[in-house]
Amino acid sequence: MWQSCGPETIKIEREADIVTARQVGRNMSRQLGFGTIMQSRIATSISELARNIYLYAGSGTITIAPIVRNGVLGLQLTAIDAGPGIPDIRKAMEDGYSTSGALGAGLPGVRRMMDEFEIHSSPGEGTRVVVVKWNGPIEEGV
Amino acid sequence: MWQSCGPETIKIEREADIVTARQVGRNMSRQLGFGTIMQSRIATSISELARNIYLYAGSGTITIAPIVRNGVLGLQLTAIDAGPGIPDIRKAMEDGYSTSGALGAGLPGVRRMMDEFEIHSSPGEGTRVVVVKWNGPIEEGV
Amino acid sequence: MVTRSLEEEYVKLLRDYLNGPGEDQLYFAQQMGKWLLAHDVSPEELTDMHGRALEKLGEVPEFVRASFSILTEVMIEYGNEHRSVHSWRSRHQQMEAELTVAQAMQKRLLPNQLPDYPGLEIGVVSIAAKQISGDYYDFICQDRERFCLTVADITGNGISAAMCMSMLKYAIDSLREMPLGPDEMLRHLNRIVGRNIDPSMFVTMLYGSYDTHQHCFRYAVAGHEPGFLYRAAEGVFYDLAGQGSVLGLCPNSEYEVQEVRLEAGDILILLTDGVTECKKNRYYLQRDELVLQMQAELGVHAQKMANALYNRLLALSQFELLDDYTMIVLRRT
Amino acid sequence: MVTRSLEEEYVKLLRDYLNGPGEDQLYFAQQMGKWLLAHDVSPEELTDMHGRALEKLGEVPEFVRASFSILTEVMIEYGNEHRSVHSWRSRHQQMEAELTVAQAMQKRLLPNQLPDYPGLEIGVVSIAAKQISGDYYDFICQDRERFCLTVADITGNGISAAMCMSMLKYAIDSLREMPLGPDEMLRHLNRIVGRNIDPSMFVTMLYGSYDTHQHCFRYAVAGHEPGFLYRAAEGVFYDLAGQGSVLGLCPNSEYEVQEVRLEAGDILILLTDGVTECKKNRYYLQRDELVLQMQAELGVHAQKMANALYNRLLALSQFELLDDYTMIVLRRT
Ligand SMILES: [Mn+2]
Ligand SMILES: [Mn+2]
Ligand SMILES: [Mn+2]
Ligand SMILES: [Mn+2]
Repeated sequence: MWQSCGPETIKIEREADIVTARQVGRNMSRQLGFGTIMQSRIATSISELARNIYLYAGSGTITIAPIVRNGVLGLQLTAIDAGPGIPDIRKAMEDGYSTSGALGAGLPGVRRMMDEFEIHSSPGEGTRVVVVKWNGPIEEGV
Repeated sequence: MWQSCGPETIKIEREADIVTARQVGRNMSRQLGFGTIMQSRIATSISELARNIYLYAGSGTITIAPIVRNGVLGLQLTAIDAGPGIPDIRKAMEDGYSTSGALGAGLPGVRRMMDEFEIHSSPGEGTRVVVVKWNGPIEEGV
Repeated sequence: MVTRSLEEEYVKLLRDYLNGPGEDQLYFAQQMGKWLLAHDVSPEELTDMHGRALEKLGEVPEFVRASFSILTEVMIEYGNEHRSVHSWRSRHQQMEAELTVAQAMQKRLLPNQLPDYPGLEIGVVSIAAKQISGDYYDFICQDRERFCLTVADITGNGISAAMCMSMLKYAIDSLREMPLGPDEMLRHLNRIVGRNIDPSMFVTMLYGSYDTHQHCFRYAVAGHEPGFLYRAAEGVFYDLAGQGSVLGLCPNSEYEVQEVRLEAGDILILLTDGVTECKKNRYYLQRDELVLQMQAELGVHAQKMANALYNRLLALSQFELLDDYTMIVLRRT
Repeated sequence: MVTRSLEEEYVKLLRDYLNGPGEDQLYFAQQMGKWLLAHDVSPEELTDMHGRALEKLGEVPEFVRASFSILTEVMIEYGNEHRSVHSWRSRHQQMEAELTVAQAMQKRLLPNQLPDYPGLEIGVVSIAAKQISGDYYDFICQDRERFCLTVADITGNGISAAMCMSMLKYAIDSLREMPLGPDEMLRHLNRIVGRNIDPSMFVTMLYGSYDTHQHCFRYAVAGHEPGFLYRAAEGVFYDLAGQGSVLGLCPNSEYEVQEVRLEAGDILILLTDGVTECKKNRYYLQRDELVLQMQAELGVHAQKMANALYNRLLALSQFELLDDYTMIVLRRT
């Protein structure tokens, strides 16, 4: 079943694109067998990543893709923009900082909802965030 | 209306007494005009105070009383026991401590739900906690 | 995570409540809330479980069912807050652990025993307002007859005060073998403090040397709260003389040597401003009120007097210490 | 607090969703969750509001209505956790503020400029792994031709290491006017450290004096990570000789004076173990690997070399500093 769903990339330029990205993420996570709560958490993570692009970089992309590693199935989100970048990533990942609503807001929440979290960002070079949520071993016949 | 409800004292010796105290508190707070959420918070506060008596002092009393100060109506809870007392009150009121389930557990939560909080306790002399939740000015005709 | 048995228990709780609503089920519900939290069930999982539980209890209208999608979505944000509590708590615990080590280290800066000379009683009470104290005191034996005494108060918050205190301790410690008078010692420390700490911080200090043979106390003061001298013959408390610039303010401050001689029954009381800054009903205690308190505790051993005064002042300020508190009592017997 | 307009907005959101469920309402719901949290609406208030909202949307069966009493009761405990976040956050912020002051104070312990002598380049990189560093270094000018150099690493956590560091600074500072050799200085500091800090803590140190006329470096080592000497003529890195007990371990430790003479192009590299403990794919960097890194950065100014090495090692350890990092490069031109 999951073979039928390949990676999708959504351009984020308007707020409506955030909704589109959420919808794609929710559908794909449902197809991959994630429960309703996880579907919502994935949609929320997409929101956070996409809003950071929309609000602080102006434009960028979110790529949502099924992923398999060591026989385990998961969903991978990749957010890329060429915006101003995050000057202090260590700080952006702290809770106090994120509540201020600055660039990077919500990232600590995303990290906690997902299983893997990777961020690359430097001033002037944009930001790239890759997160993965695992769902469990690939079932037979899938 | 509130004049018809006077203070009530419930002896806490068995777990069932905790339920009785909650019921009295919920009824009285309803009569005093507290909303459903506050009724539940008051019941929860009574639980915490009563459970501390039941678990650590063995027996004691909870007194639930309407109270008026400066024309404002409220509910007062007084928990008294002759148990071992709390050796370090400052510590008992810290959040980390309360999660350990020791004597004094839940007290920080009670303090935050209520408007006033007073505690007197010393080893060997028992514990006395007085909390007040205000509801607002006395309405005419009440 | 929500397990199947937990879900069954929740359905049973709801069913019991529906069959005959009572406070006991509500009590159980509250206890269950604690249990769920302890088992790290997030609020969105709880709402989701509630929605599923309803299906087992009756015919759920479509609009109610659909509404739970919205409630869950809103709750995800509450879940994020819930998940953040863990990190707050663990960071806080780590910090507490660090402070505990620092506290132990600070204890080692203070003398572990008081000098013992015939004809002189010494009492000390030194209490930190928070974990780390900014008050410092020390006794250093010079020879068979004399010991040095330091009382100091460092401005500013705990950690930087503690750093400054350890500097002072080492600086005094490394000069102990040189025969410096109290004024020279303060001049020396003033330069070191000025060179090494932030201009916004400073240190007040009384440094002195007590000759237990002559019962003569020679000291110098750097902007420190004046102590008291009790003359037993007159039954009167006097302010201890001595002024001088706080340490770390000007590089060339000079200090003056003061001298007092204790007769039998006389008492020297040295302190930090935390003693006089005990709040009494929102007002700071005046020095003459403090004298009244001291007068009520005369005629006992120096340590007993120090303890009794601490208890009196703590009660006056309703068991709240706003500043670090240090009092040293020297009593010639 | 839940306001009337908020409640109306919530009802509208539910109604929109019921009329045509779409991702846009779910997105709005998530945003609303953030907004509710920011306005301090507790989770029990949210559930209660949800229950009330349902009444406006259709005929709510009695069992659904009653079930909300249970859900609210469970949620009160989640509300307590929600309310506790504030106090965690504010305590944490207070602590952060203290640490910021301590950090600034610690910066003042380090030299604000490097010595400048003809024929010698000096480069320093010193980075704390967390807010407060346990690495210490200092340069003190002795006269026109010579300066003293200290590199030290204090074991243990930030705050107590900072306290110990300020002791060392003051102790060295108060002894600067005495003409002590490196071995005597370490012997002296060893006694002071032993007397004043916890037995579980200790300090490793290299203390030396550099003669910029002879280009001769005389130093002594107290259990400190060995530095490197690069001989330009041979193109080879040697370990710097020198052993000795860490400070604070035994009261009577003796230290040996070592001496090296730098020829043109020779480089002295002094460091703390944070440099060698950079992790490369979970393995600590070996000293010979470090030499390879250093060899790749020869032939530039000492400060440039220090910077380049820091960047190389940081990248190797995936931008994670596990320990405080200090490297001092002395290069005879
Ligand atoms: Mn102070
Ligand atoms: Mn003070
Ligand atoms: Mn260290
Ligand atoms: Mn180290």
